[in-house]
Parts: sequence; structure tokens; C-alpha cells
Amino acid sequence: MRTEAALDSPRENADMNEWPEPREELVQILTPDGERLEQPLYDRWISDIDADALVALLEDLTVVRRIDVEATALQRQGELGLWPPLLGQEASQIGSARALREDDFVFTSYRENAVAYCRGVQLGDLVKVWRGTAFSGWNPFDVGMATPQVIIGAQTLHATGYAMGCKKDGVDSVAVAYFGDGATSQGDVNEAMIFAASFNAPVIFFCQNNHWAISEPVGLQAVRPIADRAPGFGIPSMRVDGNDVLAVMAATRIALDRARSGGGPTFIEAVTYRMGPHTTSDDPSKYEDRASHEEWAAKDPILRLTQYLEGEGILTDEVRAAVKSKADDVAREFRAECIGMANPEPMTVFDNVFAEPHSALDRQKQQFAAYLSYVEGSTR
Amino acid sequence: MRTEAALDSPRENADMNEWPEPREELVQILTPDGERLEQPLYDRWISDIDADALVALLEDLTVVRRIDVEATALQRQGELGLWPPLLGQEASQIGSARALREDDFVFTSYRENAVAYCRGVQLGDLVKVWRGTAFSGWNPFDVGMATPQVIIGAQTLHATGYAMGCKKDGVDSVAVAYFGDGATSQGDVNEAMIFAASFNAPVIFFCQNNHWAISEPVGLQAVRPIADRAPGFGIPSMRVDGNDVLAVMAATRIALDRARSGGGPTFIEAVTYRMGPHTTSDDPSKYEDRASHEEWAAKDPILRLTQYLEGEGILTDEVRAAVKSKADDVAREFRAECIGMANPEPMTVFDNVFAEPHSALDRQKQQFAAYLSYVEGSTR
Amino acid sequence: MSEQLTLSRAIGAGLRRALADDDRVLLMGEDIGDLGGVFRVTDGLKAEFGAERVMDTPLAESAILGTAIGLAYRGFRPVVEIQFDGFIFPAFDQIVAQLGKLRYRTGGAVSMPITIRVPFGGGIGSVEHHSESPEAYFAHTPGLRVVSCSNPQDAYSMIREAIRSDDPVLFFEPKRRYWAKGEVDLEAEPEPLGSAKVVVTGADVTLVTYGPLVATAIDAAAAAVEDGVSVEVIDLRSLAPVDFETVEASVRKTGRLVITHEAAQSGGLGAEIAASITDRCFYHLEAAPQRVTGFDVPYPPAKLEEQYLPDLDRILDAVDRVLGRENSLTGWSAK
Amino acid sequence: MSEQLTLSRAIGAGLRRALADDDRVLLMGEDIGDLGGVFRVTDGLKAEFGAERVMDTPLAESAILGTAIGLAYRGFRPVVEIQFDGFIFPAFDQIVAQLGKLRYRTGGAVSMPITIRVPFGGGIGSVEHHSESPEAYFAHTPGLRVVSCSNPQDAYSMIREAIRSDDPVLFFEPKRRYWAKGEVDLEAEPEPLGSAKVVVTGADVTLVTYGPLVATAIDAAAAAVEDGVSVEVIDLRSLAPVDFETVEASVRKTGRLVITHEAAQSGGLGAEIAASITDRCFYHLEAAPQRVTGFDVPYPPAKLEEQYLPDLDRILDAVDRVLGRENSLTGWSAK
Ligand SMILES: Cc1ncc(C[n+]2csc(CCOP(=O)(O)OP(=O)(O)O)c2C)c(N)n1
Ligand SMILES: Cc1ncc(C[n+]2csc(CCOP(=O)(O)OP(=O)(O)O)c2C)c(N)n1
Ligand SMILES: [Mg+2]
Ligand SMILES: [Mg+2]
Repeated sequence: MRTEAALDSPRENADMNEWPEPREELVQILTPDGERLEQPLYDRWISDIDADALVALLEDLTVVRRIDVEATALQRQGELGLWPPLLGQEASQIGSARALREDDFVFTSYRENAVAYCRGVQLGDLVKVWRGTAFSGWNPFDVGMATPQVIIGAQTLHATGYAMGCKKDGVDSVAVAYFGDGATSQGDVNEAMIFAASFNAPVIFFCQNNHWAISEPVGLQAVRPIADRAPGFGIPSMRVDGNDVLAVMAATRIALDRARSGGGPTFIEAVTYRMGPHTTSDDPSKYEDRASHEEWAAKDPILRLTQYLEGEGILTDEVRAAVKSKADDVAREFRAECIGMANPEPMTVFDNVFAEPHSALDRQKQQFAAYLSYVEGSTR
Repeated sequence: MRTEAALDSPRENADMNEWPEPREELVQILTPDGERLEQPLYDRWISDIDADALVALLEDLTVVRRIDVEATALQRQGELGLWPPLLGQEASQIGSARALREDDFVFTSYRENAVAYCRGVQLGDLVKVWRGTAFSGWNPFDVGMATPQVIIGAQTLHATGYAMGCKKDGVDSVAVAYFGDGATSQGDVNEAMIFAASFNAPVIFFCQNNHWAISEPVGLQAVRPIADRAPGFGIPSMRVDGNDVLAVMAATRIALDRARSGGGPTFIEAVTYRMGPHTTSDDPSKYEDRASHEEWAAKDPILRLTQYLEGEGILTDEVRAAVKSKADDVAREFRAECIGMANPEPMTVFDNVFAEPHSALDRQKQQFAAYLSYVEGSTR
Repeated sequence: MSEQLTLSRAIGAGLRRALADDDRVLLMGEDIGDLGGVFRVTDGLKAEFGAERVMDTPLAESAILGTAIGLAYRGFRPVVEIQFDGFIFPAFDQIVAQLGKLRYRTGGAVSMPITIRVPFGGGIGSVEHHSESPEAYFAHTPGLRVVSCSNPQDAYSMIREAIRSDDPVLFFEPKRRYWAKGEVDLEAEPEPLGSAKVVVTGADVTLVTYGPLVATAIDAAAAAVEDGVSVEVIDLRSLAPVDFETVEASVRKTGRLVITHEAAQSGGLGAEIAASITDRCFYHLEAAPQRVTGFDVPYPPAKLEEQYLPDLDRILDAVDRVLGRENSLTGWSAK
Repeated sequence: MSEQLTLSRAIGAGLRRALADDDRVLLMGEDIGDLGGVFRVTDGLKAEFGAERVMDTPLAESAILGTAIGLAYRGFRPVVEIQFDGFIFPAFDQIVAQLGKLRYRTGGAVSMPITIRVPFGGGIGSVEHHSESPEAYFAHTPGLRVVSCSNPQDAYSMIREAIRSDDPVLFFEPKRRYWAKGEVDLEAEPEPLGSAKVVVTGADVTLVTYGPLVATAIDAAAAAVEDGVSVEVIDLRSLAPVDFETVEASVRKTGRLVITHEAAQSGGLGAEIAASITDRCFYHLEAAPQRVTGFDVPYPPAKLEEQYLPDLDRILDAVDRVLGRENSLTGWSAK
């Protein structure tokens, strides 16, 4: 039935209006032009970040961008099959990863190479997966970071389960799930928030909203800010400027602290922008409007930290030089390790499917070995 | 790292505090003891519900409860394999279903037998599924109601897709998804809200929070009111007293009106209570505390409407008698149709798998036919 | 010490034993706590081991599996209950794309000692999605072990072995046999998973099955004796991998093979067994292996399951077929 | 009129034709709009038919299928794109427990004319989850039709037939053959789905395959000629149901059968074909049917896919095996 009131806004028709307006504003400590804002609620969490620490962050940002650029070059040169650039997202990844403890455990997607760098992954190991020599570049337990997940959103459940385990074990380690804006549409990510809330699990949901899921704008996934979802599940959330390494670090430390002290899960939306293609095989010209690209170029995370450090007189020529040479060294080493990587032995295709013997697979393995020697024989 | 601030509540640590406190209060028009409250925002939506309409609602509530009781008896007598009682949830189902138009389309779970009754499903058809003679009691297109869904939550996506289709077709029909509190934990239900919001689909998410998912209390599924989730997805929500047929009807009409006038999806949480077992094979004594059961018994939906009508002098003896005899007639007819139901022919096990011929299945069908006549022959 | 137990209680006893022996073992699922599961398999375990080890979870199968994987990363050994066969599909991605791949993905660094308990199969007159046999999906999935028990003793021993295994194991429980009783030796040292068992020795025909149809096959073998036919019945127990050595040895002896399961025929386990055995002992086969299975239709309504389910008569008809005796398809040809 | 088209463009042309012929046809999926899909199969279709008919959806496969089902209830004919084979599993429940069952559930009242396009298979050097062959899961599922094309003409005709069908169809596209060119008659009246096609006639061995390996099989047949062996190659095209009449006729002629596919061997399509053909023409078989398939391991990293994928040499080795010629397993026995 339709009534005369049909066209009134429903918000006047019923108490659907007690919910806050979309939370558009971002937590910001460093403005795009390097001005530092007073943020009492956040500043206290990074009071230990002195000049040296700031320079260390600048170095991290510079190095991971350099690795990213190098990897893209390696892909163009045919040394890598594919590469998902993190260009533009350095602050989101460095600011959060540098807030973690060694005994925390990270479950990421494929684009979090800066996180892997912070966790201590060897340079060459960053690209094993992209060179196709292995499905995991490293042993997750060596660095407290799971193999990057390709199935969008699946890792958020793993992080939640891991966090449930930390609680059972009575330790104050925290699990961190990294995922993108597109991932928030997956059932798994929503179920992860539900389980995390129900079990009060010490997990951080760290969403990098880089505005794109391949060619799809974030607006297709969410009609209001992503950070607004978690509270409905009973999980507090923060919406931070993802290109502001200090804001990201402060927010992450707050979430870690909540988790360690029994406060349970926290959701962080780091609003940033994917300045490169989705992967080296993507073509953003088909869908991206240049305007927003330019707009975000002006919000560059490294630029603003550089300007801030210049303003503070911290960024001396020596410091500049030191950062540059570190980046050069890393890039050289990275390239060398990538190109020098050995290919796996043919028969290893059968390894590590099961922990215990498996009659069907063992038979296939034996028969394939027989086949290889037969072929060798006949071609000799 | 832990800081001195570690034990501050995070809400003092950051702007995670802009979200409202959990919305505990319910929209209520009829109190448990039949007092009618002034609810300007809602009353205007049921201004057409006069004495006759109120009596009609009382009759509906009485009849569907009678059907439910009869079905439970039929199960005890071995006439049905199983039955999921709706006892206690009559107002949620009648109040919402009676607000619908014939051209609306309903996608429910298995417990919505009162909704099916309102949609015009034949009495015997209500139990075909539970007697095991068919998987669908009716043709969905005859009554604008899909076959009740057994896979928890799956139907919410079907409703959303149907609503997307209504929009494409330029009609103002609305799709309604009925589901339970437990269902809200399923990825599908969350994905349905995301799609509904992104496509501004004319769909109503009608959640009957009956406090239980078999033996699991709603608190295990949600740490704050379920109605609080939808707004985060950009879907306005209402939390109504599910045992108040008038509040439910008003809320449903508001949602329908929004949907028909291009306002998109609305979420309604009808807070009620499952007064019976999950199904006839469940044993609530293993998990339910009597106290809350008694508490809810006092909130009975039929009791309060009866008291209100008595107070208004509407419930005369004739009316009372008419309602009772209607219920008696329906119960008799229901039982007769149930018991008189024919079993399916053996060979129909092969029917309606595909629309077009299928060589593998046709071969199996022919061979089974040969088998049946062979067995018959040899036993003759 | 040994006890008379139903199959469901035997599984419960195995779970209790696993929880007691290893404090990293956890049970997770819907309604497994106070209710003890809809089939009461976990009855009493929450009271005995507490809510931290016997966990009722929210209603979301993908999350149950996904969080179990996270718990396994953390060193736990989760035992997950899927309430009914038909409800495992929301978890399919976590099982097939995650659980089955994690060891391979990580070059052996990460173990996934997760057991997934699934009450499966029909014959209980239930509603849609409550009588399915999805085992072939998992048997086709690399990285997963799939087993099914048919009697209380195996149920008790196999669930313990499944939990002990460092590999993920799908444990299919024949729900219509939950109430079947049998002697269970609670001290018996379980043998590693993977071996089939000859439950009836015979000379003329090999009859291979698993789970709910083992009892039916044994009855069929008994009935066949009256027709002077000696049927050897093999309970596969392990569906992935299949113990082909045992099946092959039997077929080399009998020259004839009949396979029966409830799942749809096309692409069911019977196809793999027929194909592998034909490959392994082609020249010993006197007749083409025959499959007696559910039809290629969704599991039907209760009043039609009698038609759908393989039974003693359909099995004996297939036995006649491999023996070249008169049978329902004698002289039959497709129209 | 006919054109030289790549396989991917041929599918695009078929989609364009379907959209033009029937305004109830819709395309849904991730990145199929402005981007035209990661393989550009839907390139230009959004511009031509608008965002209401070529819909980019949020990133959730279960919801894509679930809403497609709702749209089908409303009378639309959705054509869903799953971006890569490995991403179909989150939608598994909606496909297996809903899509495949709806007609049966409703006694024929509800039709589900939904086509699910899945780029599948390996050989493109990609990362995990991008090279899988999940067809057997769906071929084992009642209520679903499963097809795969191997050349541009079939791609164009079969996608149109799939969309026209009132049954749900899984349409598997051989992604490594997307760039293969061929003549396509755009006016050709497509035949109904379900028939296999003999693409090379031969007398000695029947070689059955589908999708990406059809080209490999044709090369193998050509190579075999040099060894004086005449191989008949059959492109199944329909995987569920399989056109056994065509395969049987060939095997009755050759007496020998080799099946090849990329999917893991255990429980793969090869098992069903070997089992059914053995059943249908046991006495015509000169040797046990041989399967040349992927191994029972997750699809491996790019640098190992060469080992995993069936190739010409492994196929010819199996041909030697069914011919009783010297081959890699001559004298081999399991350790
Ligand atoms: C289940 C699943 N569906 C689809 C894909 C294909 N895919 C890979 S990345 C991607 C977009 C992810 O976007 P987002 O979550 O925002 O992460 P971002 O790439 O922006 O870092 C898609 C659709 C996938 N990997 N997994
Ligand atoms: C996917 C799936 N998982 C599990 C079940 C088993 N099951 C049937 S009803 C039910 C509880 C549903 O609770 P709720 O959604 O609150 O609906 P209610 O029964 O209370 O009406 C469960 C777990 C199912 N049917 N489907
Ligand atoms: Mg993104
Ligand atoms: Mg409930």
C-alpha cells in the first residue's frame, strides 16, 4: 500500500535516524604538505617517536617504494611473472607493521610487501611467489607472517582463529589481518568480525582502502565509509589517513594495546590510494580518471614526511644521503637475489602435499620418476 | 609495546566513541498487557487498521497458532517427519506478511508457516515438505513466495537479486527476506546487505530474533543488537517488538513504502521468542532456562491483542466464537489434507532435474524402470 | 576394557579420549556444547572439558573452518563438527582452497591437523540437505584425507587416528548407523588411517563399499550364499587414498567387482575404483565392474528415498550381472 | 558471414549476440564493465548495452551467484563471470545446494537459466588459484550441465546455446587458448549442447579430451602418425552429460582408450569415462583405458607446471601403453 507520506524520507517516518552521519573525516597527524597537527588522543601513543625514529620511518618508506619500483622493472624485464605494486600505500603498511611486536602474527593479502619487509622477510623471498618458484616465499613461523593470501578475504578468518588461540594460550600476542576495500564485500571478512566479536579475540582488522578493487571503485563495495561497519558488529573502529605514517602508527598502537589488555578486536580503515596498476598486467587507463590520481599524488606519504622532517631541520644532507644509499643497496641486493634464484627440482612437484605417506600420490610419484628416466633414456 | 595508558578504555584513547550505545529499546504499540501506546511516527502507518482489521489480525494469529499446534500433534502421531513450531512468533509473521501486496515476493526460511498462510498457500501444502512427499509444497509463482530455504541465510541473496530485478523491470514490487538471528552470522546474509545497498535494491531484510539458533543463544551470534548492523552497511534499520502485531505491521509498511518509492533496502529486527522447541526433534530442556521462557510467556502476542480488544470492547462473544470456529475449521481441514496426501510415484524420483533431455540421467531412468519391472516380474 | 556402544557413542568416546590425551585438541561447531550436538555425539564433553575446549560457534561454516585453520596455525588440533552433510558447502572454499593447500603452499612449514566430522548419507526420512553424500568432492581434492567408518570399533579408533594425523581429515559418519551397537575395545591401539578391511571373505565377487552401506553389503553377501554365490565384502574405510592393494588382491581372486555407494553415480567414488581396478588388473576381470549407486538426481524427498538408495536387491542384481546370470538388464538396450 | 577471431573474442561475440537477441540476458561479475574483464572477454559490452545489463558487482562470488538466482526467479537469464577458476569456491554452496537443486526442489516450477563462465586451466605461468580445473566437482553435481569449448567456432556457438538453455550451465573456458585464432561463422545455427565431436579420425586408439588439451591431443595424433599409429581424437565439449554414444562408437572401432585432462587424476572426469566405457564395451577393449592427467597435488607453482601438465610426450607414452608397445611403465612395479 502507498500512502500520502510515501515520499517523506523514512528518517522522518521512524526512528531510523539515530545513526550518525557517515564518518568522512580522517584521523590525521601529518597534513599532505608536512604540517604536524595536534592530536592529543593520538599523539600520546607516538610520544616515543623521536628524530631518529622519524628518520627510520622515512628510510622504511623510501626503501619499500624502491623495492616496489625495482620489482616492477624486474617484471617488465621478464624476471617476474607478475607484481602487485604497493605504490602510494607505503605509509599504511609501514606505520602499522612497525607498531607490531615480534610475537604478533600477521595474515595479509598479496600487496603487503612492505609489511613483509618489516617482518624481516629476506629480499629475494619477497618475489619467489611472483617468479613462480614457490607458493610461499618464507616460513611463516620464522617471521610471524603467514603466506600472503590470494583468495580475497580468506585470511581474515585465519587471523581471527589465531587470535582466539592466543587468548586460549594466555599470551598477549596479537593477530593482524590485512585486507583491502574490495575484500570487505566477502562473506568471510564479515564472518571474521562476527567471530572476533563473539570470542573477544585479540585481532586487528587492518583495511587498506586504496579506492580500487582492480577496476571497481570503493563506492561499488560500500555506500558509506568502511570503518562504519565494524561498530555494528560490536567492534570499535578508526578511520585514519593512510598516507600519514604517524596517524597509522598511533591508531595501530591503540588497537594493539586494546587487544593485549583484553579489549578484543579493533577495526582500522587506512584511507589511501593505489597509485600504480592493480598488478603489472592491469591497465588503469581503462577505468581510472586522472583527476583523482593527480589529487592523490599530492597526498604522497613520503613527500609529506620529507617536508615535515625538512621543516624540523632533521633531514640534513647526510641523512638524505644515508637514506638514498640504503635504498640503493637494498635495490641492488633485491635484484641480485631475484635473478640468482634457483628453479625447483622437477620431482619436488610431489612434495609437501601430506605430512604422512599417501599411497595414491606415492604411486603417481614413482610412475612419473619412471617416466622421466624413460624419456631421458630414449632421448639420450 | 604497552604504555601507562594501556588500561584506559580505548574510547578515551581515540575517536572510536562516536557510535551510539546499543539500541536496546523496541518500537512498541501494544504493551504485553494490551495497553496501546502513542507512537506518532508509527501510528500514521496503521491508521487504517480499524476494529474489523484488528479482529482479522486476531483471527490470523489464532489460526496460525492452531495450525502450528495441530502440526506438532500430527508429527507426534507419525503423520509428519518433522515440524518447526512458530509458537510465540505469530505476531512477527502475521504483522509483516499482512502488510505485503500480492505482487511482492517473499523468500523465507523453514519456520515462516504463518507467512505462507498469509500468502495463500493451501493448508495441506504447508506440510508436504514435512511429510516428505515433496521438497516444495507449492509453486512459488502462484503465491509470490519461494520454497522455504533450509540452508541458513542463502535466501537473503535470492531476495536481493529478485529485488534488483524488480528495479530493472521498473515495477514497485518488493522482495522480502525472512531469516533468523542465527542466520545473521552467515556470510551470505552480510553479502546480501552489501549488494542490496550497492544496488539500492527494493528488499526488506526481516530478521526474527527469536533468541535461539537451535541451542545457541542470540548473544553468541551478536554482541550488540542485530538491528545495529545494517546502518553500517548503509541500510536503515528498525528494532521492533516482534510480539506486537501492530508495531510489526507499521514497521513493515514503512519499509515497503521506502522500497516502493526508490528508497532502497530496510532492515527490520523483530524481537520475539521461540516458545517451542527448534523442531519436534529438539529438546530445549538441555539448554533453555525456564526463567526467560516464563518471562516471554507473559509477553504473548495473542494475549496482548486479546486484552486490547477486550478493553476496546471489540472482542464480543460472537467475535470470540467466530474466531474459534474459524480456527477449528482450519485445523480440521489441515489435518484432513495432511493425512489424505498421496505419496509420489516411484519413477518421479527422476523428474524435474533438468528442463531439457539429459543422456546420462535418461539412461539411469530407463535402467531403473527395467529393474522395477524385472523385480515385479520375479516376485509375481 | 571393552564396552557395548552405539556408533555415535563410540565416536563420543574417541573424542573424549582425544581431548584427555592431548590438551591442544579442541572441538568446534554448532550446538555441540550444552546440547551435545543434534546427534548427541559430543554429549557431556563441554561439561567435562569446558567451553574453551568444546566450543559452540556462531552459525557460519566458512568461519568455523577458517578460524580452525587459524587455531591450527597457533598449534591447536581442532575437531570441527558440520551439523549435516548438506551444510558443508559454505565452508568449501576454506576446505578446498585453504585447508587442502596449506602444507603445499608453505613447502611443508605449516601443518593442518584438522579433523572435520560430517554426519552423512540418507535413509533417515529427513528434509532437503540432510541426507547427502558429498565425499567425492573431497576425495578429488589434493591435500585432504577422507575416511568413513561403518561400525563402533572403527568409529572409536578412526576418530582418534584422524585427530592424531598431521594431515586434514574429512571424517564421514554414517548417520543412519549412529544407533547400531557393537563391542568397542577402548584400549585397542588404532592402526594408521588408510587401510581397507575385508569384512566378509568370498570367492566369486568382490563387493566394495563404505560407511552406511557396509551393513547392507554384508546382508547382501549373506543372501547371496543362498543362491550359492560367495561374495567378498570390503569396507574401504579410507576413501582418499583408497587402499587399492586390498581391493586389487580381492579382485585378482574373484575376477568380478561391484561397488556401491549412496552418492550420485557420475563422478562418484565408484568411478575411480572401477577405473583404477580395471587399470591394475584388466586381465583378471571376468566382467566390467558394476556400480550400484544413487541416481544423478539431488537427494530426493523422504517418500522417494527408498527408490534412490542402493539396497540389497539392487546389489544382488549387480552381482548377477557380473556373474553373467539373468538380471534386470538382460536383453536391455538404451532407447 | 564469417570472421577470424580469437577464442576470447569469439566468446565476446557470442555474448554480444545473446544480449542483442534477448533483453532478459544480463552479464554479471567482477571487473566485466569498464575493464571488460581481466581477459577482455566482455570488452565493449558495457558501453554497448549499458550498466543495467553488463553489471560490475561487489567482490563476493556467493552473492554474485545468489543474486543471479534471484534475478532468474524474476525471469532474467544471468550470465555470470567468475574471474578465475580458483575463485569459484566461495560460490560453491549457491551453485551446488541452490542452483543445481532449484528445479528439482520446486517440482519443475522454477527454471534457472544461468550460465557461469569460468576461465580455467593452467599453462599461463600464473600464481596460486589461477590455473585450476574444478570441472569434476560440478560434473558430479546433479542438476548442472558442464561444458568446455576448445576452439573459436565452438566458443561462439556453445556460449549462445548455454545462455539459451533453461538449465544452469557451467561454461569452462580454456584460458591458455584465449588467443588461439580461428574462422567463426557468426550465422551458424548452434546445435544443442551435449554432443562430443570427433576432431581427428583414426583407427588404432581413441584419445578423449576437452578444453585446453584438445590442441595438444591433435598434435599428439599428428605425431603418432609418424610412428604409424592412427589416433582418433574426440573433443567431449559436454562434460556433463558426456556423449558416451560417440566415445563408445569410437572405442568399439579402436578397442583402446586414452583420456587426458589437467585436473587431478583421482576422481577426475577420466575416471568416469574409463568406468562408463569399460561398462559399455568391455568385450571390445584390448587394453585397460589409460588416464594422462594432472597429479593428485594442488596445481603447482609456475616453474613446476611443465611437470604437472599433460603434454604430447606423456600422451604418446599412454598411447604406447594401450598398444602394448614399450613405454615408461614397461616392467615397472610399485615399490
Ligand atoms: C575470492 C576471489 N575473488 C576474486 C579474486 C580476483 N581478485 C584479485 S585482487 C581483486 C581485487 C581486490 O581488491 P581489494 O580487496 O581492494 O585489494 P587491493 O587489490 O586493492 O589491494 C580481485 C577481484 C580473488 N583473488 N579472490
Ligand atoms: C548452512 C546451514 N548450517 C547449519 C544448519 C543447521 N540449522 C538448521 S536451523 C539452525 C538454527 C537457525 O537459527 P536461526 O537463524 O535463528 O533461525 P530459527 O531456527 O531460530 O528460526 C541451524 C544451525 C543449516 N540448516 N544450514
Ligand atoms: Mg583496494
Ligand atoms: Mg533464531
